Amino acid sequence: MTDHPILEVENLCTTFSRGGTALPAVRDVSFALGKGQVQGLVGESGSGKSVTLRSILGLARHYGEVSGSVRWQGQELTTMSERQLRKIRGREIAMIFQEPMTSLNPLLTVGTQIKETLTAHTDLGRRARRDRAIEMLDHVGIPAAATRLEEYPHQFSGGMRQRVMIAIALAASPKLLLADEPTTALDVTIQAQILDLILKLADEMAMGVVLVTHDLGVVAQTCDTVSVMYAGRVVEQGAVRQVLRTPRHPYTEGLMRSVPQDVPPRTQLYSVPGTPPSLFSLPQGCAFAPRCQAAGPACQTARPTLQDIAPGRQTACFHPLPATQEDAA
Amino acid sequence: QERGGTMNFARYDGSRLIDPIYADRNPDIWMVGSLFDTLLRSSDDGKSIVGGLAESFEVSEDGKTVTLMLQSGLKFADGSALEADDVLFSLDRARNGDLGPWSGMLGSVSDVTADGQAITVSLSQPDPTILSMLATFNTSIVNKEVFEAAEGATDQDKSAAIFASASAGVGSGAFYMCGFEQGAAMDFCANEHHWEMGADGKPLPYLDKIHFEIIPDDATRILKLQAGEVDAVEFVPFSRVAELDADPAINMNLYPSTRIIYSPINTRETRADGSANPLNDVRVRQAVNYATNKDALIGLVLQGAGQPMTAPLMSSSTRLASKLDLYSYDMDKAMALVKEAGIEAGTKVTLTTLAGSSDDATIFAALQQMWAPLGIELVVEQVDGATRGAKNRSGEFDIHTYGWVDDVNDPSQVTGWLGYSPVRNAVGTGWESDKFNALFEASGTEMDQAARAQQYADMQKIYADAAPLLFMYETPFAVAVSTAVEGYVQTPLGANIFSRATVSK
Amino acid sequence: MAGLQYVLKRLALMIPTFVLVMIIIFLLVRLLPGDPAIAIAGDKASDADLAAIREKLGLNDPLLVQFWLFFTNTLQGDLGRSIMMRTSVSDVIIDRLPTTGFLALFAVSLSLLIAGPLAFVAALNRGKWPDTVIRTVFQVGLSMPVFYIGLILLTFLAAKLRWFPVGGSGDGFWGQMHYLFLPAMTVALYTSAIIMRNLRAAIIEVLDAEYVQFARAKGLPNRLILGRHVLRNALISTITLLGLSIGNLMSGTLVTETVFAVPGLGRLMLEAIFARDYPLIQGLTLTFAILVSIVFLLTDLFQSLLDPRMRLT
Amino acid sequence: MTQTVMKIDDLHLSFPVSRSLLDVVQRKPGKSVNALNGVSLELKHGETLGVVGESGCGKSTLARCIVRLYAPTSGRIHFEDQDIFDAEAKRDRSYNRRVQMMFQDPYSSLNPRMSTGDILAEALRVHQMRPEADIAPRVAELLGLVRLPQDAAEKLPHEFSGGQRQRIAIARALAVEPEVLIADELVSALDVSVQAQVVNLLLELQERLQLTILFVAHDLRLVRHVSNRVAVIYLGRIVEIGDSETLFSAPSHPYSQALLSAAPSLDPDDKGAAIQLEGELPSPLNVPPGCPFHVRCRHVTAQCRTVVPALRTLEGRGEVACHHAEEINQHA
Amino acid sequence: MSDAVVTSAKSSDAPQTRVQIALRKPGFLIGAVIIGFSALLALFPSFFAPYDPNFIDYLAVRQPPSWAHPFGTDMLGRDALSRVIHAYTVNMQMAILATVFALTIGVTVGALVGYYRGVADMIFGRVVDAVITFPFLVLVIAVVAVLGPGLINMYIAITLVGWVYYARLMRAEVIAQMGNDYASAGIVMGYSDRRIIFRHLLPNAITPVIVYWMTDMALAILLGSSLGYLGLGAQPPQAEWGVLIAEGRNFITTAWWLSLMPGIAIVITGLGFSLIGDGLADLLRPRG
Ligand SMILES: Nc1ncnc2c1ncn2[C@@H]1O[C@H](COP(=O)(O)OP(=O)(O)OP(=O)(O)O)[C@@H](O)[C@H]1O
Ligand SMILES: Nc1ncnc2c1ncn2[C@@H]1O[C@H](COP(=O)(O)OP(=O)(O)OP(=O)(O)O)[C@@H](O)[C@H]1O
Ligand SMILES: [Mg+2]
Ligand SMILES: [Mg+2]
Ligand code: NI
Repeated sequence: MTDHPILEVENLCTTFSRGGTALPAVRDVSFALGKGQVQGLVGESGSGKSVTLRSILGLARHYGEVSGSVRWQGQELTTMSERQLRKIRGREIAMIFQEPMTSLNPLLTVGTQIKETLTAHTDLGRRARRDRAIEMLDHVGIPAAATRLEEYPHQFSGGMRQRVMIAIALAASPKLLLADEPTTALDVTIQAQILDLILKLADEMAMGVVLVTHDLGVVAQTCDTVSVMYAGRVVEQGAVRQVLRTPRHPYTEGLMRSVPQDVPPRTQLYSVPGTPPSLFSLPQGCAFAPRCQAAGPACQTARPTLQDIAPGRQTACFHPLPATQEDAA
Repeated sequence: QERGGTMNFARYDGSRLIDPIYADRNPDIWMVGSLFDTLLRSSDDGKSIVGGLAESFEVSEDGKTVTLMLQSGLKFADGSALEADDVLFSLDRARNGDLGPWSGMLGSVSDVTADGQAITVSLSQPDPTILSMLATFNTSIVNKEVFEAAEGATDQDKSAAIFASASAGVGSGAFYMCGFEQGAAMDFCANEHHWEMGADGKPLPYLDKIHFEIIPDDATRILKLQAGEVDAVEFVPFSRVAELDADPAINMNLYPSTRIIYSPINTRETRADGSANPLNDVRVRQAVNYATNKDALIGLVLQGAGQPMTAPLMSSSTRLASKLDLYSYDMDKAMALVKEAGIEAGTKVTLTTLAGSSDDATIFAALQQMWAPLGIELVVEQVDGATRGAKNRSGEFDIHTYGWVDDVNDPSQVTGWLGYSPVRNAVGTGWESDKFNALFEASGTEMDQAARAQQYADMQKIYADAAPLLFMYETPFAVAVSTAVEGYVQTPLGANIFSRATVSK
Repeated sequence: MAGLQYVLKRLALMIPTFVLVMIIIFLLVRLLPGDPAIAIAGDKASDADLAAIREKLGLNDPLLVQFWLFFTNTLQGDLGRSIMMRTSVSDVIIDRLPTTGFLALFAVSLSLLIAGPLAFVAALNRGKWPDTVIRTVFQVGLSMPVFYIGLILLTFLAAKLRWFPVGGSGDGFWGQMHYLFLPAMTVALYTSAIIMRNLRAAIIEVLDAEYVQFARAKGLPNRLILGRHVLRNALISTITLLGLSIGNLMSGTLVTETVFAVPGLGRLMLEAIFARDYPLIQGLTLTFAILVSIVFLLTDLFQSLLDPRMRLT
Repeated sequence: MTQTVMKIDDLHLSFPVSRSLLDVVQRKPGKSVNALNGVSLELKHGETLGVVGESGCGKSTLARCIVRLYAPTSGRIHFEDQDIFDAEAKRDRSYNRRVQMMFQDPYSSLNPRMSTGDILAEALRVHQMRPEADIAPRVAELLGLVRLPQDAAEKLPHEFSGGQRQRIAIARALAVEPEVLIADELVSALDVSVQAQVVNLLLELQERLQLTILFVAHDLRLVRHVSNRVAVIYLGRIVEIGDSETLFSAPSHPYSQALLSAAPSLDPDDKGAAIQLEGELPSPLNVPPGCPFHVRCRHVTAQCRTVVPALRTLEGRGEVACHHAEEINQHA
Repeated sequence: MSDAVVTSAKSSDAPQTRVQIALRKPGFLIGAVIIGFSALLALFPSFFAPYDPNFIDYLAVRQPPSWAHPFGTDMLGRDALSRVIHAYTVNMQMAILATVFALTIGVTVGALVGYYRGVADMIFGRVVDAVITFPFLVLVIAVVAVLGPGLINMYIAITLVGWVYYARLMRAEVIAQMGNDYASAGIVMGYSDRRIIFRHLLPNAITPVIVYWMTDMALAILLGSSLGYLGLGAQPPQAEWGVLIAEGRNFITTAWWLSLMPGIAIVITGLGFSLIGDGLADLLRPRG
């Protein structure tokens, strides 16, 4: 990579407390992202993907403990005051939430919700804000944008709401987009439209994107790099092609194999044995050890850290799977 | 005498219709005298009859004619003349059986005629009460012209219309009504044309205006006086009398009254539900009367501001009242009587009380404890006024609390009410004595004062022995006024007299 | 027009409710022990007098006939004559309505003024001491009998400190404000406790809502987040509650008006019940029912104004 | 795989949108959501029929009709030649025993206040599947069948993960020894690896117990993996139905084609093949006339706008409801 | 078999029982202590009360608090403390008897109506409207007046009116619960309606009703007190807080202890019920 990264996340930890016990939702997550780069974040439900995004933007501190460092173009976000953060949120870093149905205020028109971002972050006049809002809706493919500005979220379908959120997120031309499963609620045909849109915009505006999903297909089709999370930790990260083709962490491999692809129909599928651990009682060693066939005694007691195993490729495992030719290349 | 000013008066209940013949509730009756005049009046001590609108009066030898002479130059509050015509109209109205509830009190009147200022009332039979009747609110004189000109088809409608209009004209009393808000407030303004003169030689009243406010809650009413928002408060609970008496800014007045508090006892053989009635036995009734420590009751309920009943049928301030030793507390006698009557321990007797009345609650609690040694287990039944009235009529009670204030300055009204069985079964007790009834009927035409007094003495003796009531106590009217107020009185009959009242500023 | 249609629909639904209200109160009133004739003529009246009065009032007719008369007359706007007031029921009610209306509105406004800001403080400090203090204080307000609160306020603020008049209703807007402050406060102490509870819960819920997080993520100023996003949404459920508690508020005025000597409908209702004034009880009940229904309608309309999802199309 | 167990015939179902009283008085026609617009299907003994389609196309509605949770507006469902909506058949609870359904949401489909053991025992008791004494062993057996540890019987649903809950739901369905299983997005809420576990279990049980399964899902890969035959639904209509392998390797209906091509490939280099669809899914409140897909179809002609295409057999393929199926597939 | 080892989810986070969790909340604990102690006072008033609450001493009326009479004596010379304690029996009884039948009826009707909807629901809707458009107190007063004053009749009156509020709440909650698939699952399993309503829906829907019940108990005491003030509730000489306050209110300046002490008792008990209610809301919520 030649560019200097715009976002550097280092040892990000977020802990919630529930009923007196600490809940380590995110542990030591580190990654960096360059201009116009699309970084994927995968992992099963509850592995801490959404919390990672919210911690980056300083939203998680309202209900949890955040530590570590998030540097946005050199500025440290974790220690920044709420007031200063407000200048960055929406203007430089925008976020799309996972749930399109509940993330828009049901009482305000779509227009108002787009325009309030513009009011907060630009010095556009009244008319200009309206024009910009129409332009954004057009951009995300909502027909008859001018009239739809006056409508309320409940008059939009799920897919359209998701697009409205994208319009809001992109309204102030941010340099980084945090997209939390922007397509899970949608159908495949609509999903394709939206991913296309995000990619196009990332390209045009040289915008960095962190894309959370648990659909490996989506990662394969959209991301440049990917991090795989398990129980709040990144277990493997690197370029998409390498990670998906030759996973080095047993969990990544298990995920890839679970997908019913290239297996004879109606035969037994591979599945990672066991169930994900509860965050309340993580095993002492590697969190994946109880489910791992390759686990040795070391895995039960010590926790592997994320190690460089190849240029731009890291994994957290004492017994990584063997590399193949292609990977080394 | 200082003239002018407004007196603010807090009442416990409001007037609904102040008309001589339709006034039937005390808050109405007691205000009639301020707006209307009668031909005659009770003297200040209440013992004799003096002139009112009529400057002189005379009863014929045979007792069947009353001749009265109207004062000259009388005017109604609107300035129009008060003439014999108005008197005839008013008296005819008062004795019209189709109209008000009081017409029966003038049952003996057969005709009323006028000759100039002279009014002749002819009677079908001698009536010892007739002069008192002509001094009673229901024979007040109303303005015929104004009345007939009022809107409405019936007499009642006209009366209501006049009342609602709140204007001068219909009466000749010291005040006329100049403002009315149903159930909330009422204003009386001075009648400049009033005939009675004050100490300064000018017409009464001294006040310009009285403003009445209705505040049903006792505590609030008193707070209003303490806060200086009103000048006078009626119906002060006796439990507060001592406290207000101690307040230097307040004069606590206890006006003598004809009010008695008693409890009718159901004397019927069986109760309404068919079971045997222990109170049917006169000994039991006497026993409970003996077992009731009236002084203690007076101490608890009235904080001492009252006295035990001494005349069985009336308050001691009523004319012809006897002064008896009416069942003073004597537990031994009471025990002996119940024993004799064979009352078993645990006999249940119900006391019906007025819901929400703390006096009644106190009476009940006290009686329960007092009667327990007799083997009587007193239980309570709380009802509201309307239900209590219905129960009294139907006889569905054992004992219930009741009270009385005379409307007429004569013992016949209360005696008829309490003892004469053709009138409502002797306050609903079902008690009936032929001897008593005969005496009462005879006294109705007895013109000889001494003979009549004897009849009353006899009736009271009979009644006291039969004890159809739990005889309790007499209470004064408790009115607290600010020290600025002088000259206000409440008569033993309850009437509020404002004509000589003043408020210093 | 959708709005009009909605109103019409609500009005249509109110018809069976009113008929039911009329049946209930008609029967209830007639089941009351005690005879209105005695209430009119007094304990001293003779039995013959009572019979005549009953006949005149039509109390001897079969119930069905009486009900039909009541029903048809009511439809024609004739509520009959009050037995104890001797005037038309509608006149009496119209006379008293403004006072009670003012008291109710005043009480509601006070409740909102008290509960609103405090609910915000409590919700934003959830679980911390301001929250605990506020909730406990309101809980005390919720558990005090109305007549007792009233009396304490009267004794200390009115009689002792003389800040407010002890009783009555005052004239003109400011006069009413002055006179009715304590009674309104008494009612408001209770209602505001209920509103506070609900609003606090609603705000807490809304603060956790995704769209509020999203508003934060948009970098909006705090004031805009709390005002535009949080408050409006939290108000929706609170408004329903406010509408529902209007019935309770009316109950509150019953006792409050008696304690504070306010000549309003609540006190009149108590008097009417005790005087067995059938037409007046019926008229007042209908008035209450209409008032409450209007409030329901208004809260619904207001809600649909606030909440586009409720607007029928 | 020849005997037809269930036959669905021209099933229509519309949910009335709640009408105001005024509308009723004015006799305005009520609006309705047309969730099913003439679905005909046959379920063969022992097969797995996959049902795919976009969200809101009526998949769940169809499933719920089959288990009599919804009554259709018109059309019939025959189970072993018995119309299940017959008044008489409705009283017969054995249908509810023989045809079981499992729901999408693992969190709400189990009563949160009943332990797993109670849930299973209740099913056994109500249908008197076993004498009272044998109920406990049978519960244990069922838990084993779906590979839950024995101590699971005492636990409440919230103590289980999503995948385990779905297995409890499967166990509950199996408790009453049904013949047909309706799986409405049984695994959609689960993660891929857990998905695989549950699907494996289902496949295995089907083999063992000779179950007939209707498998509703929107994950095309998964449907392809488990189904013998697949039906593609669009706006409450079946637009294509046929053998799973054939349909997935060569979809015939333009909508099926778009659907399959939109599924992102796992191979990062396999980009850009997706057929882009124009426009939004029309609302079931007002289904367009003619072919429901015509507003988004690239091959639309005048005929498509007016005439509803019938489902017809295409040579070498399954059945397709498209006027232009032949031409489209020639070029393909 | 690749998925042979399936362990149940680790549940080491839930060794605590619900009660333990609830007791950790200070609010609930305080509430439980208050109500527990109140119940003791209610059950054994004579054990705690120093005097006979109804014994009248003409000679010792309205005495200020002293060691002999910690709350003073009332206007009949009765010991105020003993009366406040004996009132616990009536007032706690009020809290329960005035609400428990309304609760039972309301829950049953609400559950049935919520489950079946249809015509019954329409009629129910009108009844609810009619009842809530009445001021609650008016209706209760009217019913008490019809039946005659007294505690039993007061309970009947409050029940006649109060069940509607429970039913409304229950109906809404049952309808909400019907949105959960476990209700549909019951139908699909071929269970009888009765089983689905009472075994499945009811236990899940009842939590808010129970919480409301707790506040309603506090309200019942208040309502009973208001009725006592109007003379429609407890009958003398039975001590009851509302009556005690009403009796004492005339002496608020001269013998303040007469109304203050029962006032404090009402507030504390009301507080206790609400605190328990808040705690129960957490306690009864199904987890996960
Ligand atoms: N506000 C919160 N308070 C307490 N715990 C939380 C909170 N938000 C999330 N968690 C917990 O943190 C963990 C990680 O949650 P997160 O939402 O990041 O998962 P995710 O990877 O986004 O999953 P999904 O794919 O389901 O969206 C979960 O166990 C979740 O229960
Ligand atoms: N009970 C109902 N009342 C009204 N409309 C309903 C009801 N159930 C479903 N619908 C509507 O019917 C249509 C079909 O719904 P259905 O749930 O069958 O879709 P689906 O294909 O299962 O979608 P998904 O993939 O999201 O589960 C939708 O428009 C839905 O809104
Ligand atoms: Mg997430
Ligand atoms: Mg579905
Ligand atoms: Ni670099």
